[in-house]
Amino acid sequence: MPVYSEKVMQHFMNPHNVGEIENADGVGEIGNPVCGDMMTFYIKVKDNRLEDVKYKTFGCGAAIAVSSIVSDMVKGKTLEEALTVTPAMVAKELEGLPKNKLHCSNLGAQALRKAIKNYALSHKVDMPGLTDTEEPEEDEHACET
Amino acid sequence: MPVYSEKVMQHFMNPHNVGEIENADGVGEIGNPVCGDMMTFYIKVKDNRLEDVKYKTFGCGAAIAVSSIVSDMVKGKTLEEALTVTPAMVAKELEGLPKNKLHCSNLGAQALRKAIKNYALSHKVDMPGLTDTEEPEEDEHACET
Amino acid sequence: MRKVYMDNVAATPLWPEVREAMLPFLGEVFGNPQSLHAWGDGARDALEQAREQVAALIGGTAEEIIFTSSGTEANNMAVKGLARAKADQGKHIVISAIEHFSIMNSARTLQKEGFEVSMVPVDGFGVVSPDEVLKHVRNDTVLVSIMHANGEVGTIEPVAEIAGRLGRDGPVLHTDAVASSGNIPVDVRELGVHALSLAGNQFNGPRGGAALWVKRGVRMLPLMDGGIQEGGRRPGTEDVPAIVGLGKAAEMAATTLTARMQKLSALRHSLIDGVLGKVEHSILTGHPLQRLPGYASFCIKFIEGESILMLLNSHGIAAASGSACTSRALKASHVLLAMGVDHEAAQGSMLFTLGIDTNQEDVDYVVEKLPQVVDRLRQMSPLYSKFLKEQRG
Amino acid sequence: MRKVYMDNVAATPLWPEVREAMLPFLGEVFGNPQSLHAWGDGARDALEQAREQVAALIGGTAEEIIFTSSGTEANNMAVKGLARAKADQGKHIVISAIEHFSIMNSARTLQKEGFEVSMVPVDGFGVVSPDEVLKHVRNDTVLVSIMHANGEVGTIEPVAEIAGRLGRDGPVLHTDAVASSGNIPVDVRELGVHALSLAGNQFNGPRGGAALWVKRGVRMLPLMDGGIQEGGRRPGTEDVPAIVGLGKAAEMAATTLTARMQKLSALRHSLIDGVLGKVEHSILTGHPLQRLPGYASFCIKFIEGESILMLLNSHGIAAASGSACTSRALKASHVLLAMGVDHEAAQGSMLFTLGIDTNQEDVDYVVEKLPQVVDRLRQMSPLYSKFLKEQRG
Ligand SMILES: Cc1ncc(COP(=O)(O)O)c(C=O)c1O
Ligand SMILES: Cc1ncc(COP(=O)(O)O)c(C=O)c1O
Repeated sequence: MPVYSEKVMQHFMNPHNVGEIENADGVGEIGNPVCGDMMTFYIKVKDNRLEDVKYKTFGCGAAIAVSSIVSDMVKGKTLEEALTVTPAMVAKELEGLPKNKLHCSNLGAQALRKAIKNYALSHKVDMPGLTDTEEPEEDEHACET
Repeated sequence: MPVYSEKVMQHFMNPHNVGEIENADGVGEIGNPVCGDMMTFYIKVKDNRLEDVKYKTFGCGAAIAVSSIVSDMVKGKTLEEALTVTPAMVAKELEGLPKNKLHCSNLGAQALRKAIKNYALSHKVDMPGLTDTEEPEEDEHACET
Repeated sequence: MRKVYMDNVAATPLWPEVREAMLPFLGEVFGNPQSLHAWGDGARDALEQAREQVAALIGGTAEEIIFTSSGTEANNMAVKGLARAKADQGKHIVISAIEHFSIMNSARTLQKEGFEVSMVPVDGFGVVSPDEVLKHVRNDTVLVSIMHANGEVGTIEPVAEIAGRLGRDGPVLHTDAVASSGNIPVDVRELGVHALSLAGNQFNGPRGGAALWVKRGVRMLPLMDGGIQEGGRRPGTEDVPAIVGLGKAAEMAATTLTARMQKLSALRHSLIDGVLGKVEHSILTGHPLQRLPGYASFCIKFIEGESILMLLNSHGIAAASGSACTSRALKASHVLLAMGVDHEAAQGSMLFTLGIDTNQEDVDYVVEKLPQVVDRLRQMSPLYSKFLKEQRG
Repeated sequence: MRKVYMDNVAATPLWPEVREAMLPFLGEVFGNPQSLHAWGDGARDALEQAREQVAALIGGTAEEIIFTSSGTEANNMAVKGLARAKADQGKHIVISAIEHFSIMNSARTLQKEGFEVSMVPVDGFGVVSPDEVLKHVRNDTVLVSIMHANGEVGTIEPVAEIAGRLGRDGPVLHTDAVASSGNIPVDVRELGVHALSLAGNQFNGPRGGAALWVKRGVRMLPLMDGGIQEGGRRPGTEDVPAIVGLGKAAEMAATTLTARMQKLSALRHSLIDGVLGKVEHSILTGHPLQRLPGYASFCIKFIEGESILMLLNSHGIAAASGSACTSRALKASHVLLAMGVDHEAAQGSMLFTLGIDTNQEDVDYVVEKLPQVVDRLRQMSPLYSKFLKEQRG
């Protein structure tokens, strides 16, 4: 195994909230199969809260565990709270990630952010710092083909 | 051990004819301690025969075994017979020598030749091919300091 | 839980006989082969016996064997040492696009030294065609290095044909036979090569025991400088236990070769049939017939290799993958890409390498578990759901 | 017949604990540390534990350890890799006149690449003076390599002082601690070096397990090209059994160091006193005090080393010599010559290296047998008879 923490292994072996949400309020997709990792996050929003979060993930053990922990971390949170989740927080929550897998924690946070942005734009919700900015380019470490 | 034949080991462990001859009829010295090998051969000549042959040797196992076998090979022989001993014959008689020790067989034959020449010159014995020629330079492989 | 080890390309268990042969050299027989005393004698005799055994495996002579610490070292020594020794005659070398990194990156180092490197492409089965090799050879080509068998897909290359085409006056020909030696017949004279690398750990010998065979009379500069061991071509105190193990493994490999090849080919067929039959959207990689007996390699679409390996591991199964995520450098296998496999499919590459302990139950177990693992990962794969939607719609 | 092994510089017997630690890795725990499954996990854990153990022996950190196959490889990697990495800043390196061939000849290879090499002389005890080193350092000096202890006479060099004199902004400083590590205290921080070579087979660990410590942040080009093992700095499948043995030996060496040094120093004193007292016209070589605990080295006049070794062997005694005849190249030890020993005396060089199993009876036995051997050879030495005649006359 890559030197994954027990927490990573738990989430990999039993990922929470896997799936798609039909008629999701927001969808965020990030990554690229060419690079080895790809995540699609689905959110259901009610009263400015993430009522439901689901995802589908193609990728390594870390990518799957990151998706699972991110979904846990933000479910039930307000959108603003959810947006404060950083890659570092994700990695910490997983009790660390191997150095060459750190980019997976970026992907998780970015996919969620994209889903929220997608919701905000499609539901015409103004979210300063999100709807008025360009998304940063996708993390490049994942893909050096 | 260097990969010495049993015959070499026998002669090394029990070298024949070691010693000096007082008032030798001929003495031949070859080699150089700087190079690691040095032999002095002493001969006693009677009726053109090598009545006695002795030597002292400084050097490796092969040098000592070569001295011993050469003394065996020529003792009792006529001077002319003794001069026909070649390094190849010496090596063969010893059941072979490691490649990097072959120069020792040259030293043995050369030291004996020198002793016979020394005898011939000092006793004014004409030996064509020996007393009328320069000695070849000492074998150089022994010494590449 | 059942334990099924199918990663013999990464590591092989020692033959019990090899282990037995090595043990005295970790005990009383600890001398240095260069020493002038009884302890040295014991070590030297063992070293020279191993040299004979290795030479016998590949049809060379003992004096032509140089012991090294690994296949990587043998390959570095060959590529750099053979090319540098001829640098005055030309500065061009030819390798294939699917060589091991130890060849690829050695070539890259030569490039920095002013050599030009031509890379021969392969076909979809990973085969290097002799015609293609010939096309790349020039007047100033001093070295051609084409592997004997590939370690990622198992394809066996037509090295003897290449040698024939290069001819007597052609450039020096080296072959990396690390994956093949001990596993299929390897004969340096039949192959017609000038140098050949092999490693004991690919045929149930120990790590640390590998060798480069260099044909008598072929000049090579050493990779390391030091004392006079291995005739000055590979200095450093000889790793006698490992070399003894390599020698014994060579002997074992030679005597068991035919039976082992038959057994492994049959098991491999069974595994390939099982996987292709039970796992939809999976393909065999490498040549269907010209392949190492124990190599079963696939690309499994819509999912990624590391997660497959992790779930297989949870079922007690060991295998390997050439996906980007399983490599430290996060790059998909250059071998698969050179064969024309697309990046996405390469992520789902799986390599099962069967070994001396593999049996039919192991194969059946993998054929049972792999589809479950694939299903589970496809259930969470966004690529798979897209594919299904596209199919439906 | 009694068997007395006093050639620990050439080979050391494994500590039984080291052997025990290695055995599982020749058996069930055969995985490849890079593999993504349980077999790989076992191997990787062992590898990383060994890294910690080796780091602990020399006061480094685990990430700074690069495993190699031999002291020779570590030295090649250091000299070539460190100098080449700085070639753009200068092409001058400094070594001492008594370095091991793996350093000497690596420097010669650099010379062919356009580097200049300065050789620092030593004094009659084989000591490299810091002043002399400083004299040779120039603005374009990129590497200084001075051994920690010499393997032929046991002299310990003032490496910490040299480091101090070179200062913080000086060139990269490497030390070959192959002979010293595990045998005397070695602490990379106290020594103040940037890189250090060590080898397990010098302290009752296995062949095939050696290491180069490179201080964090110091750049070095690799010697071999290949995969990603050892962070890409030393590719090739890791020799896990040997590395595990090296780790355990490092641990054993650390815990037994003080007691071992005391015991060996006492035995060595006894041997030196015995030999010098009983063998006329013999001298001690190397430094009388600043020497490795188990090293007793002499020149015995009028006779030659190989024949001494052969006769000692017939009494069951194993030792070594630096005579021309004992070397394949037929050259007398460059170390002795650099110390000012004349060629003739160098032919009679003898090195007894005591080890963990040596006891007082062994020493007594050597002190009894050596004079007999010397006498016998002097009886047939033309040099000795000349000497006697000159003395008389
Ligand atoms: C074809 C080939 N060459 C070279 C090597 C390198 O061998 P090692 O890692 O033992 O140095 C391998 C390893 O699997 C291989 O498959
Ligand atoms: C000081 C020193 N450096 C390097 C070496 C080389 O070690 P190895 O032959 O194990 O590669 C030795 C061997 O005795 C040595 O004494």
